[in-house]
Amino acid sequence: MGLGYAFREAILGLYRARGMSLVSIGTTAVSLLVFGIFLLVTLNLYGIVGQVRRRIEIEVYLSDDIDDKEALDLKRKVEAINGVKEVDYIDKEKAADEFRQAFGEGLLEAVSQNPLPASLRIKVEDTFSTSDKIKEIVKQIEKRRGIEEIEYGRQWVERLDRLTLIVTVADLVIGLVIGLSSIFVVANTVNLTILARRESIEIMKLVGATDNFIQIPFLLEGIIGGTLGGALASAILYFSYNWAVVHFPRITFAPSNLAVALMIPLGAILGGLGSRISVKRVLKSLA
Amino acid sequence: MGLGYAFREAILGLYRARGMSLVSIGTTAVSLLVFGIFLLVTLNLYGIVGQVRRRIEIEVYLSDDIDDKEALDLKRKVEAINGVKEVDYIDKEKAADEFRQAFGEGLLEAVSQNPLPASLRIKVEDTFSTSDKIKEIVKQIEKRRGIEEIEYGRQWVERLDRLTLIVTVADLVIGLVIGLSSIFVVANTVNLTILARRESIEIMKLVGATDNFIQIPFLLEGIIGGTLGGALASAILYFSYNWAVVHFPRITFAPSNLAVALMIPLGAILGGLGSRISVKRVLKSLA
Amino acid sequence: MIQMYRVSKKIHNTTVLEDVNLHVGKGEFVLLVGPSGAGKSTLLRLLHFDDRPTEGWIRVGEYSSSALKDRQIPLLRRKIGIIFQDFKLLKDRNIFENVAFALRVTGTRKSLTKRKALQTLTAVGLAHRRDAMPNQLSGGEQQRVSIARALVNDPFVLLADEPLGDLDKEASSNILELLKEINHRGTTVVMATHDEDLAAHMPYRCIRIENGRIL
Amino acid sequence: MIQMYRVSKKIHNTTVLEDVNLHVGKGEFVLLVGPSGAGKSTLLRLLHFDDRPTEGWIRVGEYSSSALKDRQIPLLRRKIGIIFQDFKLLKDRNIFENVAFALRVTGTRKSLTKRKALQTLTAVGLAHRRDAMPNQLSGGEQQRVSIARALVNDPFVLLADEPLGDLDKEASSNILELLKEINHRGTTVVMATHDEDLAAHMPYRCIRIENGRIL
Ligand SMILES: Nc1ncnc2c1ncn2[C@@H]1O[C@H](COP(=O)(O)OP(=O)(O)OP(=O)(O)O)[C@@H](O)[C@H]1O
Ligand SMILES: Nc1ncnc2c1ncn2[C@@H]1O[C@H](COP(=O)(O)OP(=O)(O)OP(=O)(O)O)[C@@H](O)[C@H]1O
Ligand SMILES: [Mg+2]
Ligand SMILES: [Mg+2]
Repeated sequence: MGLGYAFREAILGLYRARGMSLVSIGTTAVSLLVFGIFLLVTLNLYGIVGQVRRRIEIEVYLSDDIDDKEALDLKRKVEAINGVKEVDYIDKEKAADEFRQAFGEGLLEAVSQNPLPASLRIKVEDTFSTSDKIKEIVKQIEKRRGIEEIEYGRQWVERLDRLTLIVTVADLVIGLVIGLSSIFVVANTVNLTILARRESIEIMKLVGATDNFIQIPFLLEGIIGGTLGGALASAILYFSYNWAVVHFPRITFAPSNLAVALMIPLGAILGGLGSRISVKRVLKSLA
Repeated sequence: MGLGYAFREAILGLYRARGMSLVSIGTTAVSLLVFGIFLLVTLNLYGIVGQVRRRIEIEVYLSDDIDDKEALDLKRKVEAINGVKEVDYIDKEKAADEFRQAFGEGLLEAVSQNPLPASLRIKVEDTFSTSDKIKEIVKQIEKRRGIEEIEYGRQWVERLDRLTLIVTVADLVIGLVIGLSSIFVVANTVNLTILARRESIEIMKLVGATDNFIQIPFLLEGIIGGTLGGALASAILYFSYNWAVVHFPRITFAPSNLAVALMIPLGAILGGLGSRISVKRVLKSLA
Repeated sequence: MIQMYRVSKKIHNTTVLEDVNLHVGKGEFVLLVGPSGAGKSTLLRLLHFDDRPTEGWIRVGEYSSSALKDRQIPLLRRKIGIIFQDFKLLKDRNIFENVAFALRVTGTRKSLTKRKALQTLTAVGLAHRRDAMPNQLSGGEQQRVSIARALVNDPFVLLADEPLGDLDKEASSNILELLKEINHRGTTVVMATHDEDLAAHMPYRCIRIENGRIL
Repeated sequence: MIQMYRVSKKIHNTTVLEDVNLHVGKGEFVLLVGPSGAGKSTLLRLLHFDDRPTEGWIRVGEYSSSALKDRQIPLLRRKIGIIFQDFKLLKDRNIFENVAFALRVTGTRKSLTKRKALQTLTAVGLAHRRDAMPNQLSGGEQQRVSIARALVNDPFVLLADEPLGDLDKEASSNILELLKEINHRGTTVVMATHDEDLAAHMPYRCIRIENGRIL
């Protein structure tokens, strides 16, 4: 059997049972759409969680009795700690400037001497932004001389940890279930469209068609239907995501094209597999 | 037509096309399972977000120059502010105790006079735990006399806000999509099982069956199939949630029975509607 | 009982029936003969209101094509028995259920349904196979199930499309006897057949149709 | 060419065929007659290997039931033409495609497929309806499509199950001529029919079957 013939048969097969094909393609599209939306939401969610975490800073307040040279020395040592990404040295003058910007002139001018301590502002690597890892970094800094206080919002980082863990678990659970159910739904839908053509398959066998001769067009039909469903899903995804990017720029920013395009091969694979399994089963039951 | 007959026909209908019935019930179950898992995850997620928020406290440090009576007076006034749930007065002595518990005896004993300020520790109502609302409460307290400093982790509350907003939006989007797709998938699956019996429906019409006579057993069949699918989904949900409760007690605690049981009527409604719409359409196409 | 007046039927530009006039009196037994593709089945389908004529007017008993509403069609069909050329059995039910179905749609009591269905199956010689599914029957057996279903309702008009096509001589004459008996009891019978010999040997009015026209 | 030795067929405890012995030589034309439910179709189905016998041994051409593997069955079927009693047309393809399908499975070239399918449709008088779907044909027309499909492959054995059941006299004799011609060209033909008259008028060996036994 030529591939051309099989391909033509597959297209015709979709057309002949067009009612069912549409239902099946629609279901495939919706299943993949759910999965795709889930993927995009996940990508953005992790992006945002990352952003929030990236803003975690450790503020090391220095005692007034160490001078700039000692402070810069300390800065270099802190920079060498594993997990530290960037260290800014905020001397007393700069600290005062920041304070003025935040709370106005008056307050600070009232006191005779600048009461604000100098500090090192530490940004940590993304992978070190959990409460445990930060504690470790803090422990290494604490041992140094000339440190008045270390602030990083321990409670808050722990809360963030907890929330991140939960969001991750929730996301994985939902993702797994959505993924499995997409596979199941697409395969089942294809299965139903093929069960409905059981009689045709039987007649084909009676007229001397080999199993392969029957299977290949159905397989292609499944692949084409799945591809169409996937394409539909990815078109909807593409437009609605771009709409969301325009209207909710703060929470949608992750690159999406790959995830969107993924739906097409996914549809093809699921449609093909579903059809292959179903036709095999029907053929076996007829043998 | 007696309901008894219709019911018997519906059961027989499921049995006669048992291959398709199983596929259809399975698909319904999986669709509802996804929706149910989503519901449970959402319930727990909001529960946990609420828990995290509930721990948000405003700490109002009082200046050393107000006495206990004035402080308690202030406490009452703060308690009257809209959104404040609970106020604890931590006097200097208690603050010192807490400090000792956290950091040991030594430090505090070194200094001659207790340097720790008294404070009011404020818990806010759940609905007031967003950054904006807290700022409002803080603004009303600030005006009072004898207040040294107010601390509530502004940056962190904002971060939490942002994260909560995003999780909520993500959850709603996914929920909407899952819900719609469940409806679509169940209706489509039922549709396919009925399209496959188009010929039978045609013959029934030819033998003098009214549309209702044909429809009612199919409707019941859809409802029964949907109910079975829903029951399967809720059984799986029930056991896996209880498993999760035992193994992940910290992130699964929300009451689940109602959400779990919900799948059954949902399955019945979707199955019934799907079948009703499909049979109507087939009957119309035959008229 | 049956009247067709200037009836034409076109399907996608093909004229299948043209200007057919027909009158069948109450209690008559009429044979409709004609070669393959003449339009016999189409004519019977019109009388059963499976299809509406493109032109013209049809009356069957009290039902007239000009006045019949869609929702009355089931009522009409319950009173007309039809034996389809291709049997049209419900494949997913056994033959008892297939015959009983025609009674169920009329709301017949359960016990009566059972009795009548079995009686009719006995009349066509298939009572012993009542639990068999259609695909477990031979061609002739399926045809007899289809005949039983058409007769079970005591129709006032019986439309039989090639009802003996798959039957041997003996079975044929049995079924013919059955049809005659039903006709004797007052049922109007219209029987389409391509078997000219059979038609020639029967003492009934013969309507000849060719290329969609009555000769 | 065809041999059955002590063949029995039981289906769920019902004995449909019992101890059938049969020999049909190459190029023979054999009639299989018997009443409804005798087992004619079942016998033909066994020769087509749609079903395996419960007991006994069957040979068709070079294929023997004792040696035939499942994956060889399609090869066998391509060389045996079969006309099913219930036509078994593919409902979702037009009749040209239905006939061409039997050629496509053999891997015949496209141009040849088209020519042969049209030739065969012409032989049964349906070339002008080649684009029609099966449900747009009359009973007799569908039967002729089924006949065309069985003949298009130039089979070495033709199994015809009641091939004239839905045909009028003229069409019947045309088809019979066609079968005879094919037989003349060397094809072995086994034709099941319930029509004793027809069998009596034909100059061929007649195998009588009743209640699953050859008389
Ligand atoms: N749906 C349709 N579309 C197109 N043509 C049709 C359709 N239905 C029937 N015809 C054509 O109308 C003609 C008459 O068909 P009909 O079934 O009435 O013939 P018939 O007299 O019953 O023949 P037979 O004895 O073979 O059953 C045939 O040529 C058939 O092909
Ligand atoms: N799958 C089956 N299960 C049970 N009984 C069967 C099955 N197939 C056939 N039979 C029975 O076997 C007998 C022979 O059937 P077969 O179809 O061979 O008859 P036939 O000679 O072709 O009759 P006809 O002329 O009516 O077509 C019949 O009584 C039939 O009911
Ligand atoms: Mg006809
Ligand atoms: Mg037979």
